[in-house]
Amino acid sequence: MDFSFTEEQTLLRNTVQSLLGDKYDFDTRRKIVKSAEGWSQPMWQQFAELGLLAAPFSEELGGLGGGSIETMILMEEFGRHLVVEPFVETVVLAGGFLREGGSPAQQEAHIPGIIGGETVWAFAYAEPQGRYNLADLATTAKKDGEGYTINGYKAVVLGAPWAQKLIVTARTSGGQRDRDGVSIFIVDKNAPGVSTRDYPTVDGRRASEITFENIKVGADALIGAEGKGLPLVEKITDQAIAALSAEAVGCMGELNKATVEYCKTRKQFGVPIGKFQVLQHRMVDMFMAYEQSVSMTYMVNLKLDENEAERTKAAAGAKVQIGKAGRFVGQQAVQLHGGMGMTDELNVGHYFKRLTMIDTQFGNVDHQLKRYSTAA
Amino acid sequence: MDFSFTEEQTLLRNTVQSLLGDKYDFDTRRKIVKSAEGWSQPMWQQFAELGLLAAPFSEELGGLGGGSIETMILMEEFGRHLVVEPFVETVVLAGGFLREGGSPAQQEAHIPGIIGGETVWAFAYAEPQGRYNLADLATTAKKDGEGYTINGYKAVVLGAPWAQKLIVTARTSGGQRDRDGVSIFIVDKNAPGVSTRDYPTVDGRRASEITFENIKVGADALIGAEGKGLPLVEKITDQAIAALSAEAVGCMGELNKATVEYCKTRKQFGVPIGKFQVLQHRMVDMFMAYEQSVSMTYMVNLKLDENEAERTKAAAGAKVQIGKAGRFVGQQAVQLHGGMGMTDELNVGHYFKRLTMIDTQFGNVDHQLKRYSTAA
Amino acid sequence: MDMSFSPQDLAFRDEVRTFIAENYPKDLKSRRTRGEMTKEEILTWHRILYKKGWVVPHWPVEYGGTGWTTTQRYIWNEENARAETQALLPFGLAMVGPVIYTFGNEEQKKRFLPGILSADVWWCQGYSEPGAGSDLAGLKTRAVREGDHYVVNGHKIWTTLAQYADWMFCLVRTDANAKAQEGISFLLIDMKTPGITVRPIITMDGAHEVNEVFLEDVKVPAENLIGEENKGWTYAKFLLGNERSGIAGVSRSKKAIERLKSIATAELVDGSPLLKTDEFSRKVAELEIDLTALEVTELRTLAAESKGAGPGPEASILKIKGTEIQQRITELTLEAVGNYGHVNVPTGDLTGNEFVAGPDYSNGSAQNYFNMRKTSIYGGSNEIQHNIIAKMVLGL
Amino acid sequence: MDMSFSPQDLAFRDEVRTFIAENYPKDLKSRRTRGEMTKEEILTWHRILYKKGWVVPHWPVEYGGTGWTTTQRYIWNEENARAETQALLPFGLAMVGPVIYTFGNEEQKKRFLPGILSADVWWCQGYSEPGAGSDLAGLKTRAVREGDHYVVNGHKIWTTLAQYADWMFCLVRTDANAKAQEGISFLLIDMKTPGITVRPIITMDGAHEVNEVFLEDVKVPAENLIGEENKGWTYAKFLLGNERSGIAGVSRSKKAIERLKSIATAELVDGSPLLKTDEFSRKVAELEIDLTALEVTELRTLAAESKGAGPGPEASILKIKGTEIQQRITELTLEAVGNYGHVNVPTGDLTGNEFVAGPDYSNGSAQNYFNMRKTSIYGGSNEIQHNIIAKMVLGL
Repeated sequence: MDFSFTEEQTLLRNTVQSLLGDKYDFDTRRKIVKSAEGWSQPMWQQFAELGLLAAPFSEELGGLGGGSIETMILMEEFGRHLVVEPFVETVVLAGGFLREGGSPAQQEAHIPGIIGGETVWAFAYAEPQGRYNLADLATTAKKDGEGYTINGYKAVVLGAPWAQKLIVTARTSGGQRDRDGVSIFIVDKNAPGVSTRDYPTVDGRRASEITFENIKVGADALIGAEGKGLPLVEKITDQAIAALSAEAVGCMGELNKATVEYCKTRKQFGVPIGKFQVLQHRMVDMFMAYEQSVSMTYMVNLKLDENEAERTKAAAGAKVQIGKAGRFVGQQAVQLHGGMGMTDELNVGHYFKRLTMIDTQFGNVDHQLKRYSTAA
Repeated sequence: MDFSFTEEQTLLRNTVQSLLGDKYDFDTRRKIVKSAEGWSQPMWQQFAELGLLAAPFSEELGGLGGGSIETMILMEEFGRHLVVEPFVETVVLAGGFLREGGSPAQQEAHIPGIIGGETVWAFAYAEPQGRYNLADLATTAKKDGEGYTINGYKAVVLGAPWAQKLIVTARTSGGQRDRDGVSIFIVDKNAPGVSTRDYPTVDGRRASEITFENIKVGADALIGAEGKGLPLVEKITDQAIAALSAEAVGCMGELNKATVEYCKTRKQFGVPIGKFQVLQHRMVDMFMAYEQSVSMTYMVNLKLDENEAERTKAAAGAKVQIGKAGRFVGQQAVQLHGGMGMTDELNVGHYFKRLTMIDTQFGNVDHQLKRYSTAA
Repeated sequence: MDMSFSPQDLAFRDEVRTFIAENYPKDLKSRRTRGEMTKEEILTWHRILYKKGWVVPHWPVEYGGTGWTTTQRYIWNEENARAETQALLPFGLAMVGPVIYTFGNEEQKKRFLPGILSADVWWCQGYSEPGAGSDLAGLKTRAVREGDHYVVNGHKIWTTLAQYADWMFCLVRTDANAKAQEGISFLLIDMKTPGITVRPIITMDGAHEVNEVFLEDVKVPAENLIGEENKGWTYAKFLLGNERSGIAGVSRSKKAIERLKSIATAELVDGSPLLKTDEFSRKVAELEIDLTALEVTELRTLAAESKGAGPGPEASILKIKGTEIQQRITELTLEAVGNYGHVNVPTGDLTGNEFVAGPDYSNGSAQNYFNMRKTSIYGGSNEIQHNIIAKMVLGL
Repeated sequence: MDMSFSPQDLAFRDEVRTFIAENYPKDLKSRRTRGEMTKEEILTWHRILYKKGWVVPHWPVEYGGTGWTTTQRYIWNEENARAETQALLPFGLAMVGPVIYTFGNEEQKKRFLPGILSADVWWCQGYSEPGAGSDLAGLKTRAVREGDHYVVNGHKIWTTLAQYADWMFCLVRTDANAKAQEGISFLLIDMKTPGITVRPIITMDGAHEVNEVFLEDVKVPAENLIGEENKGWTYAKFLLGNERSGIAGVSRSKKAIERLKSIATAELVDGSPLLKTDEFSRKVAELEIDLTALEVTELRTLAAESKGAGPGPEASILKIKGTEIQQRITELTLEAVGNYGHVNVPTGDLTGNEFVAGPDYSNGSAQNYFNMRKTSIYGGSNEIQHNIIAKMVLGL
C-alpha cells in the first residue's frame, strides 16, 4: 500500500508543471481560446517533444511505458491550467482504442502520429437520441464488399474541429440499443461524405456536429471484431473517466486554493471574509469534497485493469464523486468570490464551467449512479 | 385570500391551548406514556367535554360544524404537547370514513360514541408485505351469506391497544395489488377470532399486530360499496396526512423555539453559542423549513375537497415537505442541543422521535414523491 | 382561511389577461432574454404599459399608481409571468422612483418622475463598490461640497446596464469622519457629466450586462441631492427593502418548470422521456413542491401586508428560497439537455451566421445556469439574508 | 502507487482471519449491541485477545504491543470488522493507557497498565462537564492540594459506562487563576472513593450508556497525578488525538451497508425488492461511493503515517465523513424497514417476555438511528472538527 509516485513519475510531473507554469498561464490560455483555431498547435508540438503524448504507451509501441498513473499526473496539471488541447481525445481515447483494440498494423499506422503530435483525433460516439447510452446508435455501418458504408449523425464531437482522424461507433447489426452489434471504425475526417459544423463549447473548447453520408471505409478501418465493440468502448471511456477525474481534481484544487486566498484578503465589515465562520465551514466542506475526489481518482486509476464489474464501479463511483464535488466546489467558489466570481476576467468561472462540462462528459451523476447500482 | 382564523376557530384554539397548557405539560405526558395503559382516558374525556372530538363533524351528525381547518388547529397544538391520545385514529380516520363513506345507520350508530369520547377506534390497513401501498392487501373478506368472513394480518396498527373498534381494509376480489376489490369494514376488536399483540412505539404510543381468523361480520359492517373502497381510503388517509402535517408543524415550532432559546443561553468559549454564525445560519434554515411547512400545511388543509389529482398533489407535497423539514429540524435541534439533545430527560429528543415517525406514517418522502409525480 | 380569489378579483384577472393577450407584441414572444435586444426593444412593454397607465401599480395614485389592492397587484404579476411578458427594468420604477416620491422635494419629483414613468430616462444603480459589496456601508466614493456642486470621485461596480443609462442614483460618502453608515448621501448623477467612464464587465456566460463606473472629479449640482446630506443610508435601506419584494419570482419559476418539463419530455433515455425516469421525475417533483411552499409563503406575506403589516425581514426567506429554486431550475434544465449542454451560444458582436447546435430548447442552457449563479450573490447575498433573519427574526 | 497488499501482509491477514474464526465465541455472534450484555460479557473478546497477546497492537512492544506495521494494524481492524467481533472498550486501551505509558511515572505504569491489559480494571473518562462540552477547557471541577491528597469537587457528565467503572481518568482544575487551558491537571480517581455518585442518563433511544458523575470532597492521593500539575491539557490533547484515529469506522460501515442491502432486498415495494427501486438503489449507491472515497482517504492517511507523518488535523475529515456515513446508514436502514420502524425494543429491567413486532432485522432500527445522532456531537462535535480544519489546515 503506497500512494507515492516513482522517480520517473515525479520527473514527469515536474516536466509538465514547469512547461505549463512557464507557457500556459491564464492570459495565454485566454488568447489560445479566443484565437481562430481555438487551440495551440505549437503547444501540442511541445507536448510531443517533451514526451507527454508518449507517456501512457508501452515501449514496444514507441511510448515511454507508462500507464494510467502517468495519465493521471498529466491530467491533474492540465486541469490546473485549463488546458484545452485534445489530450483526452487523442491520447486517452483514440490512443486507448488503438492500444487495447487495434491490430498491430493499425497500431503501427497510427500510434506514431499520435506520439509525434502530427495527428489529432476525436471520438464521435454520442447521438442526439442516445444521451449517455453508448449502445444507443442510429448510425449504421453496412458491410460493403471488403469494407463498410457508414451513415449517421454524431453530436457534440469534442475536439473534432482540430482532428484529422475520427474514432466512430456505428451499428453493424442488432436493434438500436442492443449491446451486440456495435462496431468501432477509424474514419478520415476529410473523407468524402463527412461533413462537419464546428462551434465553440462553453468551457472554451471546440466541437462539431458530424454527418456521415455513405462514407466508405476499408476492412482495415474496423477496430476489433465486428459487432463486438461495446465492451472496448466501455473500457476506453472508463479510462477517459479516470483521466477526467484527475483533470477535475486539478480544477478543484486550484479553485479551493484561490477561494481560501481570496477570503483571507477580501475584507468586508472590517475583517477578512475568511473570518466568518459560515464561510470557513463552507471552505472546509470544499476541502473535504476535494480530498474525497482525490481518493476516488487514485482509486479509479489503480483499478482500470480489474474485472469489468470492479472497473465499472470504480469509474462510475469516481464520476459520481467528481460530478457532485465539482458542482459543489465550483458553485461555492463562485459564491465566495462574490461578484468577482461571476466575471469572465477571473479564472474562477472558467474552472467552474469546465467542471460543469466534465460532469456531462460520458454521463452525469444520475447516469453513473445507475451504472454503479447495476454493475454486477 | 385570507390566512386568518374565524372567531370560532380562534376560540377553539384558545380552548385547546389552555387545556393542554394547564394539563398536558411534559412531565404529565411522560407519566401518561409510562403508565400501564399508555394513554389517559380522563384526558380523552376532557377532550370530549370541551368538544374537541366533535369539532370536525357537521351539526347534523352532532358535531360542531367544523372541518379540516379545525382539525389543523387542534393537531398543531397536539403536536406542541406531543399528545399521544388517538385523535387522528379515532376522529380523523374512523370519523372520516364514517362521515364520508358511512351509511346514515352507520353514522348514527358510531359517530355519537366518537364525539362523546366513549369509543376509541384504530385503522388496521398496513400489512407486512404491502409497505405503503394501500391496495397491497393479503387480508381477505369472503362473502358469507349476508355478511363476510375476514382473514388476514395487520401490522403496526397504531392506537389499537386502546381501541374498541377497528376500521379494516380487506380484499373482496381482484389480485393482491389491484385498485379494484378493496373493501372497508367495521370490526369489533373483541370479536371472536381477533387476536392482538400489543407493544410500545418509539414515539411513546402503543400499537398492535392483529390477526383476523375467520372473523364474521354482517353486511352492515361494510363501509361504502364492496370492492370500491380504495378511493375513499386514499381520501381519508390524505385527510390524516393533512392532520399529521399540522402536528409536525407543532413539533417543529416547539423545537425551533427551544433551540433558539438554548443557543441564546448556553455558553461555550465565553459566549452564548447562538453567537456562532454557523449555528445562526443553521437556525435560519430550520426557521425557513418550518415556515415552508406551515405553508404546505395550510395548503393541504384548504385543498382536501379538490378533485383527486389536486388533492393528491397537495397531500403528497405536504407530506414530502414535512418529511424533509421534520428530519432536518429534528436532527439539527438535537445537534445544537449537544449531549442534552440526546437525553430522554429533555423534550427535544421526543419531538425528534415523533417527527421521525410522522414521516413513516402513510408513506415516507420517497413514496410521496412518486405519488406526486404520477398524480395526473 | 381561504386561498381562493373573490369574484371581483377574478373579474380583474380576466381584464388584465385580456389586455395582455391583446397588447403584448407577438414578435417579442420568441425573445427570451434581453441580452440580444436593442435598447429600444427592451423598453417595448414598458412603453405600452405607460400608455395604458399600468406601469407603476405599486406607486401611490398621485404619482401614477393604479390604486390596486395587494391581491390585484399579485394577480397582475401572475398574469405577466403566465404570459411570459418582458420584465420591466427595476431601476427607475422599483428603485429610485419610490425614493424620489418619498424623500425627494417637489422640484425633484416634477423633474424626475415623468421620465421614469415614460422610460425616456434610463436609470442605473450606483451602490456597490469594489470594496463594498455585502458590506455596502463600507463604500468609499467621496462627494465633496464645493459651492453649489458636489465633486464626486470614486469607483462603482456591478452597475447593471449602465451602458444605456442616462442617469445614475448613487451612494456617496459626504462625511469622511462619520462611522460606516453615517455620512452617506444619496445623489442623482447625469451620466453625461464629464469625468464618468463606463467599463464593461463580461460575465462568465459571455454576457455584457454589468459594468464598472469610474467617477473622476464629477461635478454634480447640489440640487441633485435627495433628502438630507449624510442621511443617505436611510433612503438606501428603504430602496433595498423595496427591491427584495417580488424577488421570490414564483410565477416566473412556474413557467420555467413548465419549460423544464417539456424539455425533459422531449429528451429521451433509452427511448423513453427523461421526465418519466424515477430520478428525474423525483427531482422535478421536489422542485415543484418547494415552489408550491414558497408560493404559499409569499401569499401569507401578502395577506399580512394587505392587513397592514409591512414587508418584514421574513421577506429574506423569499429571496433565499426564490433564488435557490431559480438556480435549481437552471441546473436541472442543463442536466436535461444532456450532451448539448456543451454548446456555447455566441454573444457580443455577431455576424448573424453563427451556428448553434442542438434543439432550440437546449440553446443557452449552460449559460443560463452560469448566469443565474449571480442571484445568490447580488441583491444582498444569501449569506447576508441569513444574517438578517438570524438577527431580526430570531434575535440571535 | 499501489493499493494492494504485499504477500507478507496477505499471509498475516490469513493468520488473523483464521484466529478470529477459531476463537471468536459463537454465542456472541448473534448479539449486536452491548446494551443488553452483562459486564462480564462485554469483556469476553478482550479477555481472549489478552491471552493471545493481541489486545493492544498499537502500544509499544515493551508495554504489551504486537510490533505490527501500520498496514498490519489496519488489516487487523478490517478483519475484526469483517467478522463483526465485539468492539473493545476504548477507555483503558485507547485512552488512558497510552497517556500512562507516555506521561506516567514508572510506579504508575507498573500499577495501572496490567489491569488495563487484562481488563481487570474498568476505566471511564472524566472529561466533559455540564458547562464544558465543545469548550472542554471551560471545565470547572476543582482539585485542591491538601497535604498528600487532592480534594476534588465537581460534576462530570456523559461518562460512558461509568456504572461499571473501577477507575476514572479525570481532568481537574488545579489553578483557578490560570487561563482556560492552563491550570488543568490529569488525575486518576478510584471510583470507590467516598464522595462519588454516579447518576444514570437515559438517552432518547432508551439506553443507559452514559452517566453523570458527582464528586464531593473526593480525596485523591497525590501519587495519582499524571505528569506535572497544571500540564494536564497537554495529556488531554494527546489522548483526544488518539481517540480520533479509527473513528472513520470504514469497515464497520461496510458491514452495516451489507446489512442494509440485505434488509432492502427482503423488503418489498409492490412485490419487488426495495433495493431494486431506482430511488433506494441510488441512495445506497451514493452511500457506498462516499464510503469508498473515505476508505481511500483513510488509506492515504495511513500510508502517510507509515512514512512517519503523524495523524494530522486531516484526521478531522475521517471523523466528519465517518460519522455522516454512519448516521446515513442508520437513517436508510430505518427507512428500509417501513412501518416496523415504529416498534420500540424494550430496554432496562426486562421480564424476558417482551413482544417485539416485525422481522428480526427491523428490531431497533429507529433506536439505532436515534442513538447514532450522538456521533456528530461526541468526540468533538462535527462543527468543532470543521473549526479545526479551517484553522489548522486552511489557515483561516
